[in-house]
Amino acid sequence: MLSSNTYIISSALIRVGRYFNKSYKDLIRELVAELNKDLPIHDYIDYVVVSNVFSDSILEQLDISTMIIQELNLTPKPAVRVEAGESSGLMALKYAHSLIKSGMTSTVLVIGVEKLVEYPTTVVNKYMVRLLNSDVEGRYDIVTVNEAALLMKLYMKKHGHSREDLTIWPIKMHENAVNNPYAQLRNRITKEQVINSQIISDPLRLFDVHPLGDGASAIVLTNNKELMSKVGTGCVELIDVLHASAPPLTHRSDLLSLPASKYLFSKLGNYGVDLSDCVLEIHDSYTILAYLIVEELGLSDRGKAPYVVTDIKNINLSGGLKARGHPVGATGVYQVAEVHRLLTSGLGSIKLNNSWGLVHSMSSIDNNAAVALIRRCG
Amino acid sequence: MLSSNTYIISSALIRVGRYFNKSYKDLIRELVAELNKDLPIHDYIDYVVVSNVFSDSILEQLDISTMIIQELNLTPKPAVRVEAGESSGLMALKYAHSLIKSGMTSTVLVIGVEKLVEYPTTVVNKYMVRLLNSDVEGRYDIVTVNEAALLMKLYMKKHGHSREDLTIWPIKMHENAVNNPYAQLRNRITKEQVINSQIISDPLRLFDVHPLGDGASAIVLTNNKELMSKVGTGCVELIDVLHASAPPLTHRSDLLSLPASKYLFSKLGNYGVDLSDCVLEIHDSYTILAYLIVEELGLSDRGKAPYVVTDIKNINLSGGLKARGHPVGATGVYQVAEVHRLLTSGLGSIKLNNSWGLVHSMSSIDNNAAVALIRRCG
Amino acid sequence: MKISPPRIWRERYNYYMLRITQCLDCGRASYPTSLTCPYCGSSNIRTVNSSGLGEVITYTISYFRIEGQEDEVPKVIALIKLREGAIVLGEVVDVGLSEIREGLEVEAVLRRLKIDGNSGLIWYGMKFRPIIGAGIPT
Amino acid sequence: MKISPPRIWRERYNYYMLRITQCLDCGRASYPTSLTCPYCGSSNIRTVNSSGLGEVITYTISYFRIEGQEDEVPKVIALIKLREGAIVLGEVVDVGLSEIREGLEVEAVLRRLKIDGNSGLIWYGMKFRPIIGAGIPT
Ligand SMILES: [Zn+2]
Ligand SMILES: [Zn+2]
Repeated sequence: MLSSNTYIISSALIRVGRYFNKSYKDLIRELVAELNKDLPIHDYIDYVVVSNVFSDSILEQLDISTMIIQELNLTPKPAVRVEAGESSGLMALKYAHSLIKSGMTSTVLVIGVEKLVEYPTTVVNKYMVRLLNSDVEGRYDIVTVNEAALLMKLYMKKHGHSREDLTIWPIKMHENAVNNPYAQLRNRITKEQVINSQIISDPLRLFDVHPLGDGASAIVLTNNKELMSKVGTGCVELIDVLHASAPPLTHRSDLLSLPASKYLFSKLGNYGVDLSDCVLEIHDSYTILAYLIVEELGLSDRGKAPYVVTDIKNINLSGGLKARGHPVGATGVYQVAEVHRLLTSGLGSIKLNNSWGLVHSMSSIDNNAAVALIRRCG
Repeated sequence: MLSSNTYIISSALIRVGRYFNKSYKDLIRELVAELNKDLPIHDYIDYVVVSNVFSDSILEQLDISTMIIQELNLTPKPAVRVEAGESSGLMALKYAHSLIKSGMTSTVLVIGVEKLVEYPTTVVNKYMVRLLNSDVEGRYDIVTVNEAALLMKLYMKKHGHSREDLTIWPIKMHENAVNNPYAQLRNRITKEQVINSQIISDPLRLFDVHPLGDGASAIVLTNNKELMSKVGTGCVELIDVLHASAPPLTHRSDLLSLPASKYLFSKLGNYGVDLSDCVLEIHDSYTILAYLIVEELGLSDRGKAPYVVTDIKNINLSGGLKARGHPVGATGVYQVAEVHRLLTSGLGSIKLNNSWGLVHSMSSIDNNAAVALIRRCG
Repeated sequence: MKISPPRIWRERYNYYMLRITQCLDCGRASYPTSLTCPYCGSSNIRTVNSSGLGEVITYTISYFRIEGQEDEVPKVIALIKLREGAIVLGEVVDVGLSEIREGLEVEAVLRRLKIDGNSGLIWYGMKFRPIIGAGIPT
Repeated sequence: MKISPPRIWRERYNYYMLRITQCLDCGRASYPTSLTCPYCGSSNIRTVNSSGLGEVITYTISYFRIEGQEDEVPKVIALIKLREGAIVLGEVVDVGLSEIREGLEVEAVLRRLKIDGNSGLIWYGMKFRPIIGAGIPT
């Protein structure tokens, strides 16, 4: 009784945070304990796809997907790791989707896991450089935060925004995160706090930047409808996961465009997605990127995003990367798990009646981007 | 005019070697120049799947698949990296297969690439430790070569083999590699050379160990039959890619078994594979593993593999990991490209009429294993 | 910094003692600790400290050189069966290359594993040494 | 060892000079060098050394701290448009934090990038400094 559709039937999340006393294995054990409450995953999972970015450099662990299988006593089940920078989570979702849609397998567990606070921030920062081109940015230790700062300056100048105008996004994200039990930063902040916070890369300040945190999140995908009655808290349908790349920043004719994201958003019409009937989760790693994404989505005219953000009620209810946090390889899986919860049993106390979910990821300044399209079940 | 089958229609290989004067981008540019001779890949590739293990630690590069897309001017095409230790190459193949079989895409370029000799051997060795469990082996800097040595001793004792008895495999591999233009070590060796070579981990010696080398290899998979007339040197069909995991070495009831590989080999009957009508490429990273794999395949009784190796004519015609070399993340893609060549236009001067190709990979001592099943077209 | 301080701290029991899992269902012991028995899958288990006593199943003398650890070779790496039944991989120290042998009785001992540069953390952990009276001249 | 000797050697032209690609079809210049023009895809290109002269499009003063490079902050990172038309990312040195501005004319200069520990390789590469007479008091 296999469906030709793929469903997300279950999700598990650890609150993003600084878990000095827990290993990546500990975080995953907690996820699995939550999933096992319904039915032991051993009984129904065929394949495990792991999204993780820094296992090699931070955990000194390669083939981490097999280590996870061994830790969970799931042998001989197969597992694989997928990495595409900050879009890794959605790429793992895409791999799982293709395994099911191809008929190769029926039920896949996608785990996103990242341990960052194994080292002090300056050490983790060293590894963050590697998300950019080692022959260009890497050579000078330029990081995404620097490029975001350059774009922020260009944006402010081109559209006449003050630094203060751009505080609306982080304030909104912290407000949203108050209601998300899995968010790293669950405190409200003020305009003054944002503009007086530590300068990271002028004009970009601490409150414009995602926090560093560990995280682990899991979702179960299946085409087995019978499994739904036994596992999970309600289903959503995974319609598709789209993925694209863009030229490097310095080769873009418009430095304030996000070519890969824009390309993907141009495909949404084919799916009949109505953005106003969507739960949206976008990759707001840095404040300026949120505005640019909102504009690429067509939710605002160019340069006007800071004026419309308050009125967009269905965006980053999780708190986004800014306040939920950004455990790099796990983030995409968090976003999808949150949308699953928002459209079914609720994310904490938040629950929505929207028909669609749209999750957006990108790596660095849109070197690559991904979009997952999710639909409420019939 | 899309087929429901998946075909490997084209392949490209760089001779495995020590390319101090070439970057990973240079190696890939050479592959693409070869592929472009038929038709620019830009015109027909939908997706790029990259297999690579050490990009983070050795190249200081994450999201390497996007960097490759940017280098090749293939934007906005999507790309992703897959990593499952030493089985990464076949896992990239599996992803490509599922993308096509699911109908998500039609033509996928799989690139396996690994740059190892960017650093002296002792530095690379440090990163090799990470292929094993960082909480077990990693803690003591135990590497796969040590575990292979332990198994070699157990095997010699249990089955009464002398050290000399076990030289037959590396001698055969070097003999085979003479005819493979892409092999790293293309010299014949003698029994005396093997048993007098440098001790790496007693009783395992230098000639029992794969060499360190850089490598890059590519294959094109498609379900578009029309493309075959325009690209490549003949097609083979990719039937399936199987994947499994095993418990850690210390938890195995029989230390000389390879549980993941054994599990996969037990599935071959379902596909009607006739091993005697196969081109076989197995993961002989260390001499002892070749014998154990031959036994798990049922080509020899337990403990007798050293006696039958000479008579097996269809195994590792490439020279295997021992002599073709083992550019870790690229190896599986080499194996598949070699089988493609062997069954179509020929690998150098070697060409076979066998109906099947079977490619086997594993990571460390069978922590995970993968098998690709390939069939001659029509 | 190459050694993670939180990791060393949080794994202190696993590093400074040989903690094993004993299955109350199938009776088998395993290392390292886990939440379920790797043999039968049971979660009816307990975590105990091993006696640290065991016997060499087989061993290898390793000359594999790793940056920063070049002085450590040759080193003896062994598969060891603990008295509790668990099989572990470990390094045998305080033993001559001609003295190591299958069946050698060993005991766990705390030794230095790695140093993080000139001023960084020192990482300690369990290695094995011959039990006095295990047939090695002292 | 954290800096790859073969890499530094093989990339010496790219590190010690600003090598750019000029497209003979669409006329645009790009950095770093590539086999085809990133704008029009043409392989009708040539690789030339940039004059190293350019102008700051925009800049940021970075306080982002990286292990081993803590002394480097604050540093000025800029998008620079070279005279040949290519846009590059780079660090501007020999400039006060109050002197850096959009439109500042700069020239490429060889500077130290990184050092590999106390005894390792030193990695040099191109940075930018204000051209004398570019409106900064000397
Ligand atoms: Zn048990
Ligand atoms: Zn051009």
